[in-house]
Amino acid sequence: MRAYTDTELMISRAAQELENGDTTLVGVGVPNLACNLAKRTHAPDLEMIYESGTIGSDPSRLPLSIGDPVLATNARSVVPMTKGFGYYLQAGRIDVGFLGGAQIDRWGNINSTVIGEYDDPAVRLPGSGGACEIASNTDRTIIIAPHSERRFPAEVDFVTSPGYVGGRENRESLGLRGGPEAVITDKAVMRFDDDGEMIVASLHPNVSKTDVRNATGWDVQFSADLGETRTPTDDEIDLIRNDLDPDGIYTGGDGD
Amino acid sequence: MRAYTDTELMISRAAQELENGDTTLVGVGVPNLACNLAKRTHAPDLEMIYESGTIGSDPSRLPLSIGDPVLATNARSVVPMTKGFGYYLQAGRIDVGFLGGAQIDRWGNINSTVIGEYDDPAVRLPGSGGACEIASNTDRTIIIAPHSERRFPAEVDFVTSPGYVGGRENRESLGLRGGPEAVITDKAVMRFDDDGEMIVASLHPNVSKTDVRNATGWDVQFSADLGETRTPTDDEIDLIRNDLDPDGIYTGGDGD
Amino acid sequence: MTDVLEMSEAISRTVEDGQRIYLGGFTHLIPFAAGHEIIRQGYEGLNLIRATPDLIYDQLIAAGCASAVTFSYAGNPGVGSLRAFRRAVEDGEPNEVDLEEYSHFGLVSRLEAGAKDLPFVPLRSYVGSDYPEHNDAIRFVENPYDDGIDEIAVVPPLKPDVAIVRAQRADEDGNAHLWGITGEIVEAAFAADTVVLCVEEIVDRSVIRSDPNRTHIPGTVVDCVVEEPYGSHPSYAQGYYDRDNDAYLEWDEISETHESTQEWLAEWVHGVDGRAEYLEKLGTRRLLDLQPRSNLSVPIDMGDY
Amino acid sequence: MTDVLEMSEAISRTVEDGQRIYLGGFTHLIPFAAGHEIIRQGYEGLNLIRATPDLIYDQLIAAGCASAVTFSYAGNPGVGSLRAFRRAVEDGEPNEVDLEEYSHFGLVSRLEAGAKDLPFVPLRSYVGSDYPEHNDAIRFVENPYDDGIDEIAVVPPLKPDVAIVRAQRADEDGNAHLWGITGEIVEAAFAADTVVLCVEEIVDRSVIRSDPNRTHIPGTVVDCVVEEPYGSHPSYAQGYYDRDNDAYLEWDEISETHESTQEWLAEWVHGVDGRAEYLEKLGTRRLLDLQPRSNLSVPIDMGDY
Repeated sequence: MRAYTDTELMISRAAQELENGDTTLVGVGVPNLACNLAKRTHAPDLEMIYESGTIGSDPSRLPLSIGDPVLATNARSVVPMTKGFGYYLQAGRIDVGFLGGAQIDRWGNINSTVIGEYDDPAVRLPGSGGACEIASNTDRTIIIAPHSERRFPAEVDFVTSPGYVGGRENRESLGLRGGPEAVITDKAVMRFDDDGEMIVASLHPNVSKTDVRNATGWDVQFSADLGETRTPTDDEIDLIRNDLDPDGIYTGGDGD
Repeated sequence: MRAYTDTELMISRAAQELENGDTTLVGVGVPNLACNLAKRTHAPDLEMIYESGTIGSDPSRLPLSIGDPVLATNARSVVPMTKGFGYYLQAGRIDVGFLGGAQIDRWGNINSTVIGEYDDPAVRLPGSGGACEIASNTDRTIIIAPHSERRFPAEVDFVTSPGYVGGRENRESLGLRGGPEAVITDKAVMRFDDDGEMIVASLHPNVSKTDVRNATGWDVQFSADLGETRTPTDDEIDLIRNDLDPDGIYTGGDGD
Repeated sequence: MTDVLEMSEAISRTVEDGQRIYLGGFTHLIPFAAGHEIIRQGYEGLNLIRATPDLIYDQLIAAGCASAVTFSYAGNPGVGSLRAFRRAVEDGEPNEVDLEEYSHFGLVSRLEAGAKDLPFVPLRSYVGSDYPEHNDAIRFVENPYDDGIDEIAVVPPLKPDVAIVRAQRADEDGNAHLWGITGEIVEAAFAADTVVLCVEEIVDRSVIRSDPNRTHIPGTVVDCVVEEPYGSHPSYAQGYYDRDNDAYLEWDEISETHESTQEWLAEWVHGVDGRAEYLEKLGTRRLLDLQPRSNLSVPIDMGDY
Repeated sequence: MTDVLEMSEAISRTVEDGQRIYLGGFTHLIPFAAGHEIIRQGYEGLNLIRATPDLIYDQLIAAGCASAVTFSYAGNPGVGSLRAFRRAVEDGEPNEVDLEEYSHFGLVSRLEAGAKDLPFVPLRSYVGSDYPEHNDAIRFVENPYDDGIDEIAVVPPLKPDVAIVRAQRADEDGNAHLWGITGEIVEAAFAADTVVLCVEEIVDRSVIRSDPNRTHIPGTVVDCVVEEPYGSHPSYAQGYYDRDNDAYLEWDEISETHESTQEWLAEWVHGVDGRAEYLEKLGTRRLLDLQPRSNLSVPIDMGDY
């Protein structure tokens, strides 16, 4: 088995969350690589939609932004934002959304707005973009983030994108669709239990329960059938390095 | 001066209501002829919009319906109905709308829905189409109809398209834009006084006050400066007969 | 997945008695061939929904397929009444039909709410009119902002069971290019549970992908695709054939009585087995008369990145 | 009437200190040339409104033109932070800015409400989030229908004083063809009081009229038209030039301090008198690198009726 980087593991693991035929709202960076990897392996019919309004994109190279011209050329359709957000996302036509965030709490609520007080922030983050809508209207969201106590606090400073809010029932009663399906970090894969609380489903190779506990801001629970995370295959590593990100913009140079 | 038909008089008089630069929502029949006549005479910059979503139509021949292909070819723009009604009409971008109707009352309220009871009609008429929206959202509406007591009752059986409702103040308080500007019949031109009540502004040649009184379902009032209606010029008659309606579909054969 | 089917199979697979059916197209691209197939297959109890019932619903009503009509303008555009529609409403011939009535903007706003999965869409209509009194679906909500408007009319989503819509061209996956008057076609396709797309021609995927901004209906909302040239006659397909205005004028006489209408249906609908035979019967002369001169758009450059 | 103007005159005629300005374009067709002209003319106190402030608002903020920013995603897309934006918000450098914040759908829905003159537009967002707590414009209304949804979020209309938008081509009357990602451009143009349209090229009316379905911005909403090729660089114009992703990556370093940002503005904005000089400075090599191979759409036939 070849050596791989943390990012490559996350890309490959995120790709596994996608089923052939899924419609997915793709973000830049790791989600973009994960979707394109899935499309070239087990999910050739994956429908890739970008919040810029490109529907069924088939990019000949990896875009830097979610609005690069390569996403429009050869797409199935291109629509204005009112339509992408209204007729596609809000209408429930999108199965999977990818989200990142500066803070993620035990219910999968995400903060990408501010660190500190909203009106006097220590760090002003970019804000929602379409994240609030993606979190509210897709069937399942996949959250991707590095694992640290700062990232996974007991409570987020601002709920940009609702997860299970205060639990599965809470989310449902608010009329929100779906909810977080998995959280993929550089240490573990986490899922959500019947109450909607995040629990560790698998640990990455060479990561201990203690490592995860120390990097999580609450007393995180572990699944009864805790396993080891699937690692990237040689083919996947080749695809990522040679085809998807040949310049190593996203996957960096920390592998091999 | 050449002989003209009632319809030709109505077309020519309706055309006079249009100013150069107006944006108008055109209906079929007399309004269509009036708009096209205005565009070829004093209002070359008249912007013609049809409720089918053709914007700035420049038809090479007279359409039968408001959705003929000749309205789309060479148009400024063509938009879906959501946009024609939302971004243009509701947004207040249309100056003038033309309306007809089976019944018109003293406040310019129009019925094009049913004669008799709504749930058990004596005559089932086509209904609103876009008329309710045109009456509600243009700056001024021009109503065109033959003059008879049946057409101009004291009260309409159903308000399809609101005029001044129960008076100018009433319309304004409901948040409706503009209102009826003129009613052009085969006997007279009527306008609306400060209260929003229809009064006779001019009589067509050879029509008496009594003729109009007898053909109106309430005690209609006459303007203090009651005049005679302007009659079509020779040029206008030529344009109508030779260019606009050469087959006499709308202007019939009752003239000359 | 989208299937490419013959019209008869597309209809028999998707339409069921009693459904709410939307045949899309405002004057333009009206799916007459599909409507005739519905008549031939003898469906009953349909709630026929269209902004403009037009001749196609007049024919479906006369054929006894309808138990309800949801509409906003029931006229023969530019000509006058829809006589079969009126006979059903006024005299219950051939059967009574329930009516649900809107203005155009109200009906297309209902489709828009359906397409967007919103509980309602607001519109500046209906105040001062008698519609709300006779249609409980038209309601008012308070404006939570202090900008001079106290309340505004709203309409709820409309999600037809089946929408049958036409476009000029699509690929085998049902990605469709439309141009000319698009009316409410796209909203109907997004709002409906099941979508039958009928086109003048099926083209290569590369044609569709060369101009993605024109793909107003994505194949992902389409259940089956039917290729049937001239399937909109006597309505039209911009750039392919003209509206047969004579046919619209003639309908006023054809439909004068229930009996005369039945005769026409016997000859032109039941008397043919599909659109190809209908066109043969219509004759080449009439088709040629409806042929416009070609008038191509100046292409755009999408760039090959 | 629409006037064809030079950029400097278009800006001086339409923009005033203290106005609410919308520079349209989601990643695509961002009006950088117009933004630079606003900086050169030294405007102050602007409320800069854009879904994605992007580099152009980072530059305007650094130049001291802004007193407020209304936005939904203040990042350098695919790269990271907008550093000048953050300096203003976190440290008040070069001045404090007020923020008004939405998600993308909330902000474009506000433009849509403005374009349609609706008192509000409903959207299925914001429940369960902290936005309503910090933005009083986001409110909730009760659903008057009994369909399981009790209430829904609404946003009020946004009507910028001036919208500056770009398109690939337009005629002298300002009728514009857009393709590729159209984002929120059309809504911004319809919502604003005054509209400046900047295009890659002014074309003959017959080009526009050959494809009216592509005329997303009609000349009737446009106050003036500016022809300025490459006016979107480092953003892009689909089919004309690529997004200059290197420039977006480089901005992360250029903008690292207020001083380094000022140096860049001195050289690339104040140091040139307009877009032509900017392009000369950029050099042909870079422009050639951004040139896509051409990739024309298959035309449609509108028919000559």
